[in-house]
Amino acid sequence: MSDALAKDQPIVRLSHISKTYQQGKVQVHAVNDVSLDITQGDFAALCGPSGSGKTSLLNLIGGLDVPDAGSVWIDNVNLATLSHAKLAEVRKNRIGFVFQAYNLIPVMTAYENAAFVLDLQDIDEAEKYQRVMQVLKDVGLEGLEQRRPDEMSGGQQQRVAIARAIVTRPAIVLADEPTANVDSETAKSLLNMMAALNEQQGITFLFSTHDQHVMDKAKRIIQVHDGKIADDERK
Amino acid sequence: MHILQLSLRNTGRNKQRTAVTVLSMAFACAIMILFSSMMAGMIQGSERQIVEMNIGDIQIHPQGYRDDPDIYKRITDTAHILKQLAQQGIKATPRLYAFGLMATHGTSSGAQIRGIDMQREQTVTKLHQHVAVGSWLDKTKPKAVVLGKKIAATLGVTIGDELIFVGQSADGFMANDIFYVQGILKAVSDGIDRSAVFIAEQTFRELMAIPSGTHEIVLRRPTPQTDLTQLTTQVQNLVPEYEVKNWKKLMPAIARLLETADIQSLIMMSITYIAVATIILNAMLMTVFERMHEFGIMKAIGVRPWQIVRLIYTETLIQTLLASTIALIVGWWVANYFSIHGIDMSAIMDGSVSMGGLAFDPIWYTYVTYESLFTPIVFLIVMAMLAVMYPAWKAAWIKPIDALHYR
Amino acid sequence: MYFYLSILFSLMLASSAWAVDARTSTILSEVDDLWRGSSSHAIATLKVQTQHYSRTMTLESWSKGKEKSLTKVLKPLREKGTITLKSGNHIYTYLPKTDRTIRLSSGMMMGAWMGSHLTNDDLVKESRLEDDFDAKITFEGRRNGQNIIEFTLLPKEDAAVVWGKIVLEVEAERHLPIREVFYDEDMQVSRTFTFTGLKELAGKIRPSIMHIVPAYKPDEFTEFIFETLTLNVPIQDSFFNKSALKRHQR
Amino acid sequence: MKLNQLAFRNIFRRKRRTFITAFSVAFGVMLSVTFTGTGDYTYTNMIDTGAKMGMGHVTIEPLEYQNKPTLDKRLQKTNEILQQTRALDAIASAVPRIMGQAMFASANKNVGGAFIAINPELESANNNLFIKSLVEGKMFTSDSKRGIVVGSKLAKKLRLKLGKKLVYTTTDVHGEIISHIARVTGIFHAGVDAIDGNMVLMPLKSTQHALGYTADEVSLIAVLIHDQRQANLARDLIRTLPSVQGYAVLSWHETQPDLAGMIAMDKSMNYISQILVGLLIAAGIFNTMLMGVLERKHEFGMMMAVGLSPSTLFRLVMVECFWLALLGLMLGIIITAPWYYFLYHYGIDLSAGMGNDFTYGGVLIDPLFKARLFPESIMFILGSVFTLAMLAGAYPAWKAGRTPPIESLKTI
Repeated sequence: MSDALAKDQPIVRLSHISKTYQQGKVQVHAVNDVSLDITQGDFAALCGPSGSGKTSLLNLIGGLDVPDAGSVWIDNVNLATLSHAKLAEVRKNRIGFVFQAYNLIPVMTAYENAAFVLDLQDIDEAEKYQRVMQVLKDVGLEGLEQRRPDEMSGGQQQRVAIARAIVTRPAIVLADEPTANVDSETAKSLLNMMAALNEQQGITFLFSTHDQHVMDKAKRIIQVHDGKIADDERK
Repeated sequence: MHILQLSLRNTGRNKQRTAVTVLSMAFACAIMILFSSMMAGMIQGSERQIVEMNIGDIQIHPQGYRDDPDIYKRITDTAHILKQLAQQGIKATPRLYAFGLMATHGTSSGAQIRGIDMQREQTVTKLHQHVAVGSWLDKTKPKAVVLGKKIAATLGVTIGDELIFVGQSADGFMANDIFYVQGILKAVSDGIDRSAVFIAEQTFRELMAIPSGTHEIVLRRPTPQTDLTQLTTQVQNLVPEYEVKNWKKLMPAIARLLETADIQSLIMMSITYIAVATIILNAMLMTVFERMHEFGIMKAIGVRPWQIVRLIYTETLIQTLLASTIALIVGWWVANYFSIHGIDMSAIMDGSVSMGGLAFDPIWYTYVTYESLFTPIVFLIVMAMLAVMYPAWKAAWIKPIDALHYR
Repeated sequence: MYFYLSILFSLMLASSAWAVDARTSTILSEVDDLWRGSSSHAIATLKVQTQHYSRTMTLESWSKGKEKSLTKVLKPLREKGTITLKSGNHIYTYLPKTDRTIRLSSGMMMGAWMGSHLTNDDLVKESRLEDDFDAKITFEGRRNGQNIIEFTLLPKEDAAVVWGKIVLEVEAERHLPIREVFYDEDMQVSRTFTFTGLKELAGKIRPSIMHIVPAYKPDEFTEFIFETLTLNVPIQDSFFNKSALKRHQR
Repeated sequence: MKLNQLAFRNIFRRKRRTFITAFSVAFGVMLSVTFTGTGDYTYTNMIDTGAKMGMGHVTIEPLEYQNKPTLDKRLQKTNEILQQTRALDAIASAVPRIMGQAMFASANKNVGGAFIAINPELESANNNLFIKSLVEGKMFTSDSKRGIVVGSKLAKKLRLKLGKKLVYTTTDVHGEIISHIARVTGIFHAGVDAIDGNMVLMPLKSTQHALGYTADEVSLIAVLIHDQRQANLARDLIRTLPSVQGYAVLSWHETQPDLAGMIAMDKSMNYISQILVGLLIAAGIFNTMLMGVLERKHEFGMMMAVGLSPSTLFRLVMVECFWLALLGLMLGIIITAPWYYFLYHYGIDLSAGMGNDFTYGGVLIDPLFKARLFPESIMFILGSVFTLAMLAGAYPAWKAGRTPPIESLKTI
């Protein structure tokens, strides 16, 4: 699907977006006039101390939140113009999400969790099976398809989450501190896996992280500070 | 940090959860207040209607009169008794009874004529407000009579028609006179409907040759709160030589009927209370289990089990008190509204209704008593305290590690 | 209220139509005939004594056959002019005070008659005694210094009477009634009629006083005293018309 | 994966919540069954008892008899009417009766009262309350000339025993005063003074004879139907019969307005109670459902983040609510069945502890707190509790769909 797009055409374009939260009596400028493009094949990391606005940025990109000012474009569509249902469509078809933890549906098996979004897309049963099994194999979960989240380790759960995020072949996978809740060994292997997916399948990733390993692996590092982009560097 | 302070903060922190818990408890409790008031209103209203209509709270009769209503059995010192009752703030009215024949245009019917003290009667019963057609007796028309509904139909008379009474007066002579129909009552009770003919006391005395004495003195409690049994004893002591009976003894079937209704409502109430209990239990279980993680952290940082129990209990108490206050205000307001305006049931029932021969009003009033207000409140608090026992125990003694992973 | 004295007196007892042996029949017929002819006119005094009052009335009455009678109150003044008419099964009362005539309903039949110890129903019922009872002689000989014959009247199976039996004593010689006792179904005395005051009435010696004592109130009584009696007087049937009631008012 | 399956798993995973919600629903079923069941039982009982006291569910009577029931008014084609009436499906029985006022006298006393003349061959404990409450002696036969069955209180007043005689005085068809003798064959005790002290039963044939009626004349025909709720229908049906033209056909609502009024009053009370109880149940379900949704905010947020639309989420919660409600109904049936069985067969004796002199004897007011449900009522209860549960679930479901995913995710 990305073949049709020029290499430098942005999948995500942020244009002067700002977001302020009211936390108790204090106003927090979580995102402050940020403009940013993410292009096909990026393996980018949003880095910065906690509270710098990384998660807010991800939420805004994913259409989970609406900016106070500026606009978010995904595939040249302005999210502000979309209804709740359309927004859900965009998330379902174009974006994959990976969260820190607790991000699987507890009542579903690994297979079902990975297949969940495909279910929503009404994909043909045989094709779904084939794709899900392939993806689970890709993330190294072969043989664990029938495990429930509470029967798997944190790393395994995170692999399922990644599988779920990429099985729809989204334009971009947004991952909020994907390695924050796992030990460093697991983090390393998760990262290697994602890097391989990026290399081999050309899946675009955008992480938020303050993990040095992740930053080392990233092909593009975007430094965030007090809701602003301090530095944007491609390796 | 003081436990009360902590509980208050916890309660205030998750406003949505607190609101759902408190409101659902308050709602259940307010409904129970309304329900109790309605039940009390039904019982009390029925009683009041029975008493107000004709029989009064207490009746004084000569010994044996009720078994064998003989015109010679009379209360001789009526004026004295009335005076004494008045001194105690009790309203009372004397009555006279006799049987005879009422005839008109070829039809006749046995009748019970009732001599009424118009002035006093109005202070004791509401008969005068229960006239269907025509009007109640008045002083200027000594020959006027007011008839029961059915006897009027039997005789086929309407307002202004002539009626002839024939009977035997107290001196053995024939009592007879012409009367005019002044009013016809609505349904009151079977006996009155079928045979009662009301006439002025003085007319009765002249007709029946009874210059003094009465057959019955009917009295009303000074206030609805006055204890009936106690008052009965009090009146009995006042007139030891006469038979003193309250309405429950005079109309045991109706009294029982009301008692039955009371028990029935009790059964209904207990079932409903169980429903309320599940709501409370539910709310409490939810609130505590939802926060198990939080309690796990508290345990992990060294809070002792009993402190957690105390914390949960304090929080529960705060919530139930909040709920009680809301329930009390809302429940009271609604119940009080209906106690003034009544619930009009005439849409479902048409006209006046009689039950066991007694007429009832189709408007149903609630009756707010201390019991109907506070029983639900006390129940709410007790239930909440009981309901939170299990989750509190669970929270207090859970292993912190389990609590942290508690889902 | 209504007073058909002659009928009361005669039919209380018997009639000629008894389906019994000849002697019983004859004596009872004689007793029956004592106060009755084809028609009658009488003036009588009624005394009633109860726990609560005692009163005396003077009554004038006419009768014709069994079914027609008319009674008018002469004294006291308070009730003067009150007329009772019995015609067949209908009973009417004319009330001078109200100037109205009332027909009594079946419901009033059990009411006390004139404040006495008889009910209205007694007066109507007695006219049917002959159909309702079987009579036989149950005693003959001396009792209380008198030669008497005692008849026992037992109600027939179908008879609409409440009594268990009626016992009648008559003088053996003159066949004049002495006493009539009514028993209830348990054969307890219910009331006693005593006949005294022998004197010449309508040309013959007859008892002129009937004294009634209810068994449950022995201190009370009702008493009839014949002042005058004329039998077989000519009276028109129209005399007993309901429409004629007002006319009798003087 | 279908919503259904997902909902199912959620229900099974959260057993406590499921149990509590289902229990709320189940309690709703139990409460409704108790309220409706006792209502259905009491009203049917009262109406049937009332009907068996003389007038039937439907009465065929002369015009104006209702207002002035005198003995000169009578039906004249009794047999024809009976035949045509009995041919109707809804009718359980149709019996001819004469009802009137009379004076009753023994040697001891006399009292006024009322009689019902019946044909004992046509009547039994099933359609005649007095036969059912016979305590001494037996019913007279249909050919009996003098048999009479009297109320216990009347017997006491007149000092009557079995075999004793009684003279009744009444007015015949021509308005003449007549007197007849009767002998007591039985005594009934219905438990209501007004009835026991006033009523007697007499044989129809001999009463017709005594009153001067022909064998084809009676005061009224009392019709009992299988289901009291069909009274008005049955009445309308009977009205169309050719033989009843010129007569009045009335249902018990019209012949016993007092009873109808009382039932109406009680019913309205019951309705109000049920509304309140319904509110309580709804509150309980609403509470659990809402709590359940609030508790799962995070899960829902995550689902929405991966593309579940608000409407799908609403459907998911509603489907869960549907299964919860269904489960609740099943649980309700399970817990209500023994309770209903108990109420149906035994009931709670309300007269207990209320003194021994308390004898209702099954007339008008039953001292038992019993329940009996009409099949329609069962469907109605299940239907309405279910609807209530779904309605109570709707807000939380809507709320789940409405919560912005970011809000949900924050509540970690």
